[in-house]
Amino acid sequence: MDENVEYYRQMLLIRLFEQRVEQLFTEGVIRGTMHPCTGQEAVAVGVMAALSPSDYITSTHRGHGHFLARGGDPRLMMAELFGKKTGYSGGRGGSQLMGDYSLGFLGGNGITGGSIPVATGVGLSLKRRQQDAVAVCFFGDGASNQGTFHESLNMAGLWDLPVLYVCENNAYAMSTPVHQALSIENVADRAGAYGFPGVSVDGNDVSAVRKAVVEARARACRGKGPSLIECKTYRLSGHSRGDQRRYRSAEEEQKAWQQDPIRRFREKLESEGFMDPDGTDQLQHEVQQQLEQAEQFARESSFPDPDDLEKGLYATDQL
Amino acid sequence: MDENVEYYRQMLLIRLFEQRVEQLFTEGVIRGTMHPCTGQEAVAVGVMAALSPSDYITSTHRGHGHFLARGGDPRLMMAELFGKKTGYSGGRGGSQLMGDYSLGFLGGNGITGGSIPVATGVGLSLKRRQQDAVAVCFFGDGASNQGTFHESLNMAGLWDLPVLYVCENNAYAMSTPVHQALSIENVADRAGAYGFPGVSVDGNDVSAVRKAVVEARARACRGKGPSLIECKTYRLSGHSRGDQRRYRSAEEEQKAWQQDPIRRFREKLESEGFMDPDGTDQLQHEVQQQLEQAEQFARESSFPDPDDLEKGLYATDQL
Amino acid sequence: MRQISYSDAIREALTEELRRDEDVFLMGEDIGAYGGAFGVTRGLIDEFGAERVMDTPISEGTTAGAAIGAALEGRRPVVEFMFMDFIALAADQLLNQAAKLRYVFGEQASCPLVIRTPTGGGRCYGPTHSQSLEAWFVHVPGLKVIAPATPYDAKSLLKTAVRDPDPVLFLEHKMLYKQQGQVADDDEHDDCRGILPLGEARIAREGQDITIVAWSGMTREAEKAAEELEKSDVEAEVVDMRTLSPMDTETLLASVRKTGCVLIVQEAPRTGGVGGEISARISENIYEYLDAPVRRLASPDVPFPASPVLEERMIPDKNRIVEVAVEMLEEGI
Amino acid sequence: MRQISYSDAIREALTEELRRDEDVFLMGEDIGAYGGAFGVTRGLIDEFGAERVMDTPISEGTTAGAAIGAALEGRRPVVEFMFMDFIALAADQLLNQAAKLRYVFGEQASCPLVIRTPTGGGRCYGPTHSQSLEAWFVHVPGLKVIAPATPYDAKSLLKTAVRDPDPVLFLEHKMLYKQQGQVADDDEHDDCRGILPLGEARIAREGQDITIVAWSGMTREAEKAAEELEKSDVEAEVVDMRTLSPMDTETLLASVRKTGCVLIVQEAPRTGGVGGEISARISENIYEYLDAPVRRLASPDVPFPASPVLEERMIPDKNRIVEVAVEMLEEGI
Ligand SMILES: Cc1ncc(C[n+]2csc(CCOP(=O)(O)OP(=O)(O)O)c2C)c(N)n1
Ligand SMILES: Cc1ncc(C[n+]2csc(CCOP(=O)(O)OP(=O)(O)O)c2C)c(N)n1
Ligand SMILES: [Mg+2]
Ligand SMILES: [Mg+2]
Repeated sequence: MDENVEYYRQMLLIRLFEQRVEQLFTEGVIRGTMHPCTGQEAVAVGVMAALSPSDYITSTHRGHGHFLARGGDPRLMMAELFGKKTGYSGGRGGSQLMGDYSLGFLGGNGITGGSIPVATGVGLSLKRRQQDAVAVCFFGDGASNQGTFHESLNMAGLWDLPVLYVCENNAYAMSTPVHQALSIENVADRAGAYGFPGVSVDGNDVSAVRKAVVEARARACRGKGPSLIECKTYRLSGHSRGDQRRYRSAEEEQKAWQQDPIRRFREKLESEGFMDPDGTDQLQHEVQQQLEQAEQFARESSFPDPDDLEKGLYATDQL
Repeated sequence: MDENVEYYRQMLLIRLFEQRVEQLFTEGVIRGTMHPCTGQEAVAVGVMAALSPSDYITSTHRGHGHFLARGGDPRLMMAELFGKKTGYSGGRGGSQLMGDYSLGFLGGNGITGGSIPVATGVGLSLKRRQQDAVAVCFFGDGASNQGTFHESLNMAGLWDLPVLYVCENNAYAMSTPVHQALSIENVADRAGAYGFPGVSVDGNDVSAVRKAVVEARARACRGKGPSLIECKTYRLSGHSRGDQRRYRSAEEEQKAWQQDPIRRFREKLESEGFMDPDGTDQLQHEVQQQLEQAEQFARESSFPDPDDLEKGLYATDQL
Repeated sequence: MRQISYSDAIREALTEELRRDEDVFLMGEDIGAYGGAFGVTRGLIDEFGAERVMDTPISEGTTAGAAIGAALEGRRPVVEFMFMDFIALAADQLLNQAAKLRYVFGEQASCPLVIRTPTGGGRCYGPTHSQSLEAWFVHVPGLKVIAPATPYDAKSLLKTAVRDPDPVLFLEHKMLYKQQGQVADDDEHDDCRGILPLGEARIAREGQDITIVAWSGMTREAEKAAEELEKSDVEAEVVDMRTLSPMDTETLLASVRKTGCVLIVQEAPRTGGVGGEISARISENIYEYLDAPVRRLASPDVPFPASPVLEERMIPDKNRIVEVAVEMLEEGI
Repeated sequence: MRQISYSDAIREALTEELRRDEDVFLMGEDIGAYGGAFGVTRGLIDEFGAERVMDTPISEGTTAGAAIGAALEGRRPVVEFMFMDFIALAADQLLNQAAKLRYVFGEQASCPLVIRTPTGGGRCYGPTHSQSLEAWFVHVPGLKVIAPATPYDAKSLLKTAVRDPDPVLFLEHKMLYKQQGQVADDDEHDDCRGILPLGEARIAREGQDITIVAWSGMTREAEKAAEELEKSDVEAEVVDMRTLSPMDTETLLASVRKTGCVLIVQEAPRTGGVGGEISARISENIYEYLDAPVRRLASPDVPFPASPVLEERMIPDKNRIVEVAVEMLEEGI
């Protein structure tokens, strides 16, 4: 199978996962909150396509896509969302806090900008090991205004750390348009302040994203240090469940839907002959089935035992 | 009297103040710690020469020079260092925490980078008042690596705040040479990341500093927003009392003394006929007398009453 | 008096103070068009404009610091942090700047700053969106800490906080936002109508058998527990601390003197919480009045889990309060 | 055993652990050539090089976060913050990242991180260089907090901390750095020589009349007070908590059961300090053994002033401890 078809499958998986999860929230089946990455699938898939198994990833509050693209198991993710014992964090973390260290996926983060220093530290450690590995740090346009961004990029630039700072500029931080929070045009243009390259790419184009990350990764592995990669995309969904999106117009959203990375990619693949409509439908069906199984797994799993609430805080007291 | 002679007098006052204070620490007369600004006098004097009485200033741990140049009373400053009741903070603040709001001087700061947001907020407030006034924020090269620098400059750039960010790049943060902490050549080059101008000037040249600040101030008052002004200078003294300066060579220091801003300025003034050696000696004598009086005032002042220790925490409970 | 919700009460307080004093303005993430994550500031931007209802970048540390600067220049900023969990990013500015200014620089340094932020669990938001960190700030001399439990107190105390010349932390519990209750009306002719002083606890319910001490979200559970206890002829007195700093030890002690028995209910993890301070103060002052040891009911010492079954076990509730109270009374007698 | 200073003891612990385990490394401001503000790491860069004794930019938040990342990747970072006052800048990373990782992500997320930092007053360093903020971190489940009072404990507990699989805050009191005392020698054949477990309090001095509870810098004052009290035939038992989290309640209670009388001495401002937690635990558990109310001696609720006369009044000392102890014993009888 062509790798592009695999990318398409992953993007579809992410899209349908998020839609189903939003639905389950609306129905009250899942509690808490979640931040769908609808519209941003090409970033997650494009980045992961460029990485090796030895790499590390830190994610954000909007991390389901990153995790799925890195190989996260939809069943365990769904179970986590359901608050079940079989979930990635045994139900303790919920949407924002799940990870799988065996995949190098260090998890999402509830603190905007909170994972930027952590990824930087992973890079610091990797550099000393002189391995062929990088740390990849996802964060949003909004997060780029946190102090941790500055401190981290300065350290990474100073010490030539193998860290790829991947900014998903999805046009908003919650309700705040990028340019009501960012004092310059592009996040990528801030890389100059740290002495390493920054690029802006079309975040709705999986190949463009992949290419930029491949280059940055190679550079880092040659000991040349970090890169900042800004992926310009658009959050097609609300910020989190319940977001009425009063801060933007229907027209704006309609225009954005025309850039829907999944439709764009399907059209491209079909027009270039990599897929045909039957194949696409078949793929969609398979993904849907996978998600149904994931949901069933989550539904049938049991809740954690409340008596275990106090376990597992320290290594000496394992859950 | 020519304004340059006045600048010279101020620089001399700062230099001799710091030297005397260091001496008093060594003798054990003053306790705690202090950070002399020896060698950086031209920055303090050059900046203040460009300001108006309506402006606000936030200072740092190395703030005696700023305060003196803004018109701080050496007697009350000395008394504060002695921990006396007559000191600017009644003995509570010590070297790092004294200020005079009637001079717009909001005080030093014990937290590296701590005053950058505060100055930004003063600018925010001034902008709304639409007054002909700016906030001037002093900080060091080391402080420019704190997250607050980034967050503050972003906000100031975003909202076009009348704030002048004055970085005193004195080649070291404690023992750390600038380029072991800063990932690029000049702090000023970081201004581009926030969409406003940054300049590097010779911080040992009082006129160059003054000129840069005059321009930046005019720009801010025209509503054009902030500027970043990096003043390249050198801390001729140790970081704080007790610093053995093992991290740098005697040769390096000797070279730096050749750039001593006070000697340079005196030579210039004398060669241009603004001062003659007799006049300089006379000035020095006057300053020395002023400092002796300040010291006497401090010595003769009484300590704060320990019974007042718990007073003045809230407005309802005045000291 | 009108019945409105806790969040409406907060919005009313903000509205009235914004109208009353031009120097008052709001800063926070998504407080404008979005109206804040919990809708508290919804609509305010329409009346007061973006200059006085300012959306900020996601920069909690500098937002706090900028508010301090504005306050020093004579404004009265009211900052919203979206969740109290994020206040740690502003901890330095609150601890090392705001709290120390007046004590050090004297009367010239007035810092009339309010930080509003939602606290607490109960909504399955997980480890980084459920915390109640009041204990940190109660331990910072120079900050005042308010944690109201009713719409009336929320409105009245927020108005007081905005007018206070010192930095105030105003804690809003997420589970209370929809709570209905009466509030004081604004009065054109009486600027101080409905204003409450800081630092006075409230007897939420009178009783003589046991004192239950609570604040913020736990007050409601304590009141429900008291109702339940009444069925078994136990008259519990509920003391709602309201202001945690400065702390109204007098009201607290008066109640315990009467009942001789006290249970402190705290939502934050047990160790190092404000409950310990309250317990210590009672012991120190009226040890001889105690018929039973002071007890604390609190969340266990772990992060707040997201799963509903775990979160439910985590947070003290009516039933647990009743249980412990009964146990105490049985032992005490 | 050899006599060395508290700061030498810490340097020895670091040296031995750096030698023992390649994954151990140090990060901090000016810890290399300068040797740290208090000289604790002096010389280490010569033996271990700049890769393992890393000077960092002044970026406390990211330094903590980077250490967390390195720890997750399998290293054992030991961070120095120059003064504990600055830890507020890293509070978010400690509270919302380090402390929660294992509880949430499970065994896969091991974060063996040590933060070392000097605390306390006594040197006229003023409001932002004198604070003892242990109470904040004792209230954070998932962090361990150590506050040794002797060179022996400093060395032994720091070694334990470096080997601990969880994040540990290691508090060094500035006034103790020059304090001399015995330490355990390193032993090629016994890797665990002189290693102490975390979470065990120490009876610094035995006695049966009154228990004085202290930690860090206050332990010395408590011991001096006990010596003084001996002159008036009062036998005070001094309990040095050593580890504040997890807290050794057992040792504490055993002592109070014996003496029936307890004075807690805390350097941090009174309200919301760890003393409240200790007091509450005693009341809850062995109320019936108490002959007198539990009392706390602490700094008043204000920032640390710089002036020597004010700082001297601020911090509890031997004389004040003796005074209160005598008062308690007189009342108690
Ligand atoms: C420190 C902190 N501040 C605020 C929030 C609340 N919050 C969660 S996501 C978000 C917006 C983040 O914007 P961006 O970084 O652009 O990411 P996006 O949501 O667009 O993916 C905000 C404000 C948070 N979780 N943490
Ligand atoms: C948050 C914080 N970190 C560290 C320190 C300790 N410290 C005081 S001054 C200083 C160096 C500051 O360097 P720089 O900003 O270049 O100013 P300079 O001392 O050179 O004037 C350090 C590390 C501090 N006071 N606050
Ligand atoms: Mg965004
Ligand atoms: Mg410097």
